[in-house]
Amino acid sequence: MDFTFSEDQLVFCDSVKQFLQKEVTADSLRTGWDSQTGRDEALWQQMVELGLTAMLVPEQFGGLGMSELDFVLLAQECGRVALAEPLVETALVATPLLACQADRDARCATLLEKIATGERRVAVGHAVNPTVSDAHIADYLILPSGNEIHLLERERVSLIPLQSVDPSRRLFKVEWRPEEETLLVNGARGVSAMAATLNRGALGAAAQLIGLAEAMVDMTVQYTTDRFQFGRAIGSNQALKHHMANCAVKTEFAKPALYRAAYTVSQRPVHADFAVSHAKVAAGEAALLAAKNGIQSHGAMGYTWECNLHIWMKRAWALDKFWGHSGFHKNRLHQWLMNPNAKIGADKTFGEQHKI
Amino acid sequence: MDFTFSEDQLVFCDSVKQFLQKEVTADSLRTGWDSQTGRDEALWQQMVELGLTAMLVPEQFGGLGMSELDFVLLAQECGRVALAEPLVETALVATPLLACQADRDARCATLLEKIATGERRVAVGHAVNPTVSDAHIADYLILPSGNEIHLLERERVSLIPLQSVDPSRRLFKVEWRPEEETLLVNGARGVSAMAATLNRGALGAAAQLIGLAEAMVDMTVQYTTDRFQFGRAIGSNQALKHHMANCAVKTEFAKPALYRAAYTVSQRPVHADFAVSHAKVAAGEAALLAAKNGIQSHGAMGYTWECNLHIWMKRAWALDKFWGHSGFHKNRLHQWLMNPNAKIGADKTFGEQHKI
Amino acid sequence: MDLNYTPEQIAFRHEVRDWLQANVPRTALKSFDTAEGFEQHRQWEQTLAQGNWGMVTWPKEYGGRGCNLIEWLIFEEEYYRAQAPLRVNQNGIFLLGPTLMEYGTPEQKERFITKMASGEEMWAQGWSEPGAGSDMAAIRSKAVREGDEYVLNGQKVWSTRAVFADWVFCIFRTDPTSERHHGLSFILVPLDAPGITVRPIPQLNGLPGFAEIFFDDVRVPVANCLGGEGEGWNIAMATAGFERGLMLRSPARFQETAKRLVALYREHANDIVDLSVEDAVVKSFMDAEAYALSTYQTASRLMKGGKIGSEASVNKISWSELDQHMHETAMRILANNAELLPDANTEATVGNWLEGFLFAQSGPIYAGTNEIQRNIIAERLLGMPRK
Amino acid sequence: MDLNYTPEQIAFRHEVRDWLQANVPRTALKSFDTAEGFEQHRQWEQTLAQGNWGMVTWPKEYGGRGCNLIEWLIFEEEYYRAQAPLRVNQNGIFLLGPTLMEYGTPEQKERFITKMASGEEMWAQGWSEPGAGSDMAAIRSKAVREGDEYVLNGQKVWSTRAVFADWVFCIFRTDPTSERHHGLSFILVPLDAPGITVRPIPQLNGLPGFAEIFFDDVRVPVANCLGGEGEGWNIAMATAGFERGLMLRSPARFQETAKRLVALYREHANDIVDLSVEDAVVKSFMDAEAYALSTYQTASRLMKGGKIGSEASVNKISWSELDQHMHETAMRILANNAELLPDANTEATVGNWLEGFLFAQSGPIYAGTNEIQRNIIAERLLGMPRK
Repeated sequence: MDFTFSEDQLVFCDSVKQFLQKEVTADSLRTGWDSQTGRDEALWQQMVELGLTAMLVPEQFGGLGMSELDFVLLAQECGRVALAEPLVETALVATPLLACQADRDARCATLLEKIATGERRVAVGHAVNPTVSDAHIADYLILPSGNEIHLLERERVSLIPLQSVDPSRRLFKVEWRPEEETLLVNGARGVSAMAATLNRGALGAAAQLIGLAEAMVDMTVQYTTDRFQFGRAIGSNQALKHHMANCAVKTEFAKPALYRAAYTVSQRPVHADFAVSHAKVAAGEAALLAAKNGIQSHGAMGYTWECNLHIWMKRAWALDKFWGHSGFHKNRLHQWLMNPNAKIGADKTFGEQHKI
Repeated sequence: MDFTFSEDQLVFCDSVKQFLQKEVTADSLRTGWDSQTGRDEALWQQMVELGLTAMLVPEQFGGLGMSELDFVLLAQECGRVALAEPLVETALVATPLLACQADRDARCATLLEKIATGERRVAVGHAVNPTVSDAHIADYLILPSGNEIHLLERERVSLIPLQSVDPSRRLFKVEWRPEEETLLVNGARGVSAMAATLNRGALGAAAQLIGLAEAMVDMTVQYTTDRFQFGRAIGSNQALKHHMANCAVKTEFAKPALYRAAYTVSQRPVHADFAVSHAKVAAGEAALLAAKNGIQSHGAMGYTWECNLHIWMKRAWALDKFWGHSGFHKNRLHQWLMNPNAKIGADKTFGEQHKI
Repeated sequence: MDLNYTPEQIAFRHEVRDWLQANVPRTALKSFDTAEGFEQHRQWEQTLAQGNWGMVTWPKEYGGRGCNLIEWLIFEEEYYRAQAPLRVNQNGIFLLGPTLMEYGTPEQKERFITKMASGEEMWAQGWSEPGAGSDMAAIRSKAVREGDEYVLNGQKVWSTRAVFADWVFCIFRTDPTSERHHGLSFILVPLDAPGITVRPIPQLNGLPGFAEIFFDDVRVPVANCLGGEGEGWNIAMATAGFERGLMLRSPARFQETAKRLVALYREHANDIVDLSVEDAVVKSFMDAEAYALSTYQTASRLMKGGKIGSEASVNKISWSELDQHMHETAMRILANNAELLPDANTEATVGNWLEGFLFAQSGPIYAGTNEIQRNIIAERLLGMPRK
Repeated sequence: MDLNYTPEQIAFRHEVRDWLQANVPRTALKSFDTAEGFEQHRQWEQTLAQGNWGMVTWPKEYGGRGCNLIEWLIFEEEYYRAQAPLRVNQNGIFLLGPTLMEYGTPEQKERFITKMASGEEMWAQGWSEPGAGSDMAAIRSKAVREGDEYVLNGQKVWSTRAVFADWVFCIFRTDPTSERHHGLSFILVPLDAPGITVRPIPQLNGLPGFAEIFFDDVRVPVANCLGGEGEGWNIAMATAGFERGLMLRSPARFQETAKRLVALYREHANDIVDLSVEDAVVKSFMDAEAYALSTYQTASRLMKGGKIGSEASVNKISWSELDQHMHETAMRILANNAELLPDANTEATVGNWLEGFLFAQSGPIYAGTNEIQRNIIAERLLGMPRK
């Protein structure tokens, strides 16, 4: 029993953090809003060179063969900088799905290799999401249809853009037809792949939500320290201190839930529903509270387009609802708690009993 | 349209308030805890002399022929002093039920006359309450059985005392058998009398809860003003100010809901469900918050038996659940809102549409 | 207490309803934070004025109907029920108008109230300055008297409607040696005066709901000073009193939102898995009702000669947190469609809920943050120690 | 990261479970705030000590087992799972014990730790004074040195367990000229010493969970001073660190409450009309899990050489508000039976929920109010400005 990350994991996360903090700024995000794709090709290539797209690609396909647990801290850092590029969706959500089918389907093997080298990008649809994000820059789309999962070149689908409140997000309704040649997996395997994809999607969103929450708290603490009113820093008011302390409490207790979810997804994926739903709900609450208390503590400034806070707030509002909103995940927890066979209690925190 | 109390109502309330503040103190309440009945015969007689038990007795039976609206402010004052005597149950809950049947049933007429003069007391049972309060000092009990309401001398029932967290409350499980000669009303009239009784019970509890809430805020403001720590009054801390301000907001918005409920019960009783449930929920929330923020602001002192705060807290905890707990009343509101014929909207605040 | 409307009140309600039914534009106007929408709303103000419905509580001489507060509430109920356009000139008609009537000279009343009422002149509000948001007394913008004119220099910020409005009312420091709330004056300034630069400030939704205004040797006649030189603080407090008071946050607005929320909830009732949404909807409805009831109570009291006290702060907290709560609840019901903009290319459009959600974020902040309102309640209503 | 227990840890869990199964009293003990219950609990402490289960993290020489923190967590999980009695000597074993081991002289360790461990001597805590609750540095009780003795005068309040305990640890001002946190000393006092008066303070449930202690020329040997004269503040801070830290608020306690709450909810599922209760139950369970996970994380970190930081304040807020929330939820489920005392003459007894609800009221207050904890988080963890 050891609930800590390894030195290697922490050091790697730190280097990625430094990279992201340097390359992804509020200014660079704003630049993206006005560009055609909203995405930065050069930045993507830098991430590829750091090995980020290869992390969860199995070694036999030229990847690093790492796990969701290895990636979760990085996903948190993606949230911290409000990264617009679909790194989490590609590396954490799509890649393991392809890897699962790679020994049965040559298309997956090829695609995995090219994801690792940055030559191909994949977008993922799922029944819980009404839209597919970043479909416009994907070479391939993974799309569900009943119990089937299909893999299609982007040319085979038609994309209807939808505008999100978050100008960094690029969302699409996808019109397409399943065909025999596009089928990737079906039946029970399809169902289970879809369930695992949902869990990874929710895990990735939860990790980003915590990064977003921490970033909003940091920028609010900074603002309220610098801003003077009635002759003193507004952050010296107890009401604002308590707003921020409440955010910190939420975030601090969402993090271990997130890390348990990442561990469970990587080690016992079929028992991960409970842990993932817990993490997604807790992370969403932490991020929504940080947004609410953040704008409140900023005062009128927080309500403006020029203050950077809204970039993070809007991402938080969106990701809280993506890959299963709070109600969806609380309902999964509730179903499980109502099951008379659910093993709960002080001695049951770790183990295989967390199956919904 | 005039949403104010009359000068007469306010003046009478004020005189009763002064009487209660003088006669009912934390010390007198504590004395009651150790007495056999927990009730003060002399105090009851004083209230009788002030006409309080006669208020809702029709004039033809020697009463003042007043309405629930006339009584609601007094019920609030009973809460403010945490009165232990069953004045609200007698005057507001039992009396109108008897008055309704008085032209058909001579027992009621006699009883009403003796309630007005203080010679008889009545306790009321209802399906929403698991116990009957103050049955031990009642001469008669009004008890429900299916669609029937019965009126019994106390000698005909057997009382099993139950202890409440609030040492002022005297609760009893009643064992009894309905008989033909004890029947007061049945059928549709019984159902409607029972429904009206529930609304009056909830109204009386709501009024007391608001009085309790205001009293707890007052004593907490006083305590935090007098108590110094780190060289200044603890009430100068913004966190404690906001605790109290939150209580004030809740109470201020529960009051108009209470008064609307009292008006509706007295003027359009068959349409009062919605208004009463709103008042009960809002008053309960105000009182629970005042208890929670009150003890928190008192610190360790608030947790002691010798600090008077707990007298009010415990009454609030009990009355919040009596005559229909919050969930019960919210459910009534919900049922009504889900009714596609429910008339809601800005122009519907007043009127006969509030029928559940 | 009598919670029945009089026959006259009922007749008045029908008159309002009929007029609105005949006159409210069939298609929603564009946002008044766009140039096109602003002119549409100005047009609507003129339509209202032509029917004498611009400001029903005003005296007849200013185009009003001399309505009492209950009638005003009835008017507002019908107005929101009819989904009539928002009031673009609210700074004028709700804030400055009543202030002018109380403190203006006869000339000022004639010059300003009529054009405000007719919809000809739109007003912006200019109180805050950089470094003086909640702390309104920290004002540094100066007005120096030269003959019959003031020469204005300085900067205002968070000026609502200033991007498209015609006039702005501001506070300037007329006594350069003064401090805090002394030596201030309340001055009316045409926004097309030479030396004025207006820099739009886009808000969360990208539209410029407010602006910065820079004053560079702007000259206005001393006759534009309202309430006497050096009286600025008192006049501003009176105006802010109106702002926080009854008029601006009509309960009808929140009741109609609650009604739409109930409808949204009923519509989605079968696919809502998060059962606590029920509680949030019931709470929304109760709180909107309570706010309406409280307003009727206050209106009744005022009509009997009472005064507005610290209800203002209680109200501010109540409506702003109610509005936020209702929109958060709507977002939860709309779930993963909630993030989509209303003009999105889809049938799953979320109507105006997202726009309302963004706007609701400002409620607990503007017109005195809710933290400050809670301080006021604790100190003034409850009497807790200041320090 | 490895979230599997080792075979040794699993074996340890079984050993604990077996011993508890064989030894936990079959009928619940009376409250340790009664004389009879106190002695029952003392007995239980002696039973624990005889099995070497009194304090598993202590070194073997003091009757412990030298367990690491993960093993401690496993022990606690089994302890609460077995519904074993509360620890009446918690002031001793969780607070004073570790402090003695770190700061005590060899003689002090020998004299005090063994009898504490054996259940022979029960400890009360005596820090607060009237006028010095949250502000612990405002202490006025004095210890004047006369030869080999201190003469103690003054008054302590909120002394938990002091009514029935044998000893109390206190802070006294040994330097009469000192102010605030200077010149204080940490002194151990037998509660049967001449000159001591203990006045019980009944709490919400009517039982004397704490007391006032009056010192009137009480004499104790200077050898009873822990950590050196004038070092009282540092020692007290170290002890308070333990208090707010891991040991006292075992996550297992809250997980078992959450489990009972889920059972209560399932049992009443058919008669619950307030659907937001579902949300409250799910939240309770999640929060109890999160607290456990967070503790495992901290324990893992400490075992790799980390230090406890401001987690202490975050934890304090978390467990106390969780406990309050769980009991409020139980009260809502029990509805109008919630007010009935557990010994009430009825089958509709509410078990221990009401008692737990009353106790939960103290959580956000004691060991530093949650307001103070939030200040600490804001200032120390987040770095917000103090003034």
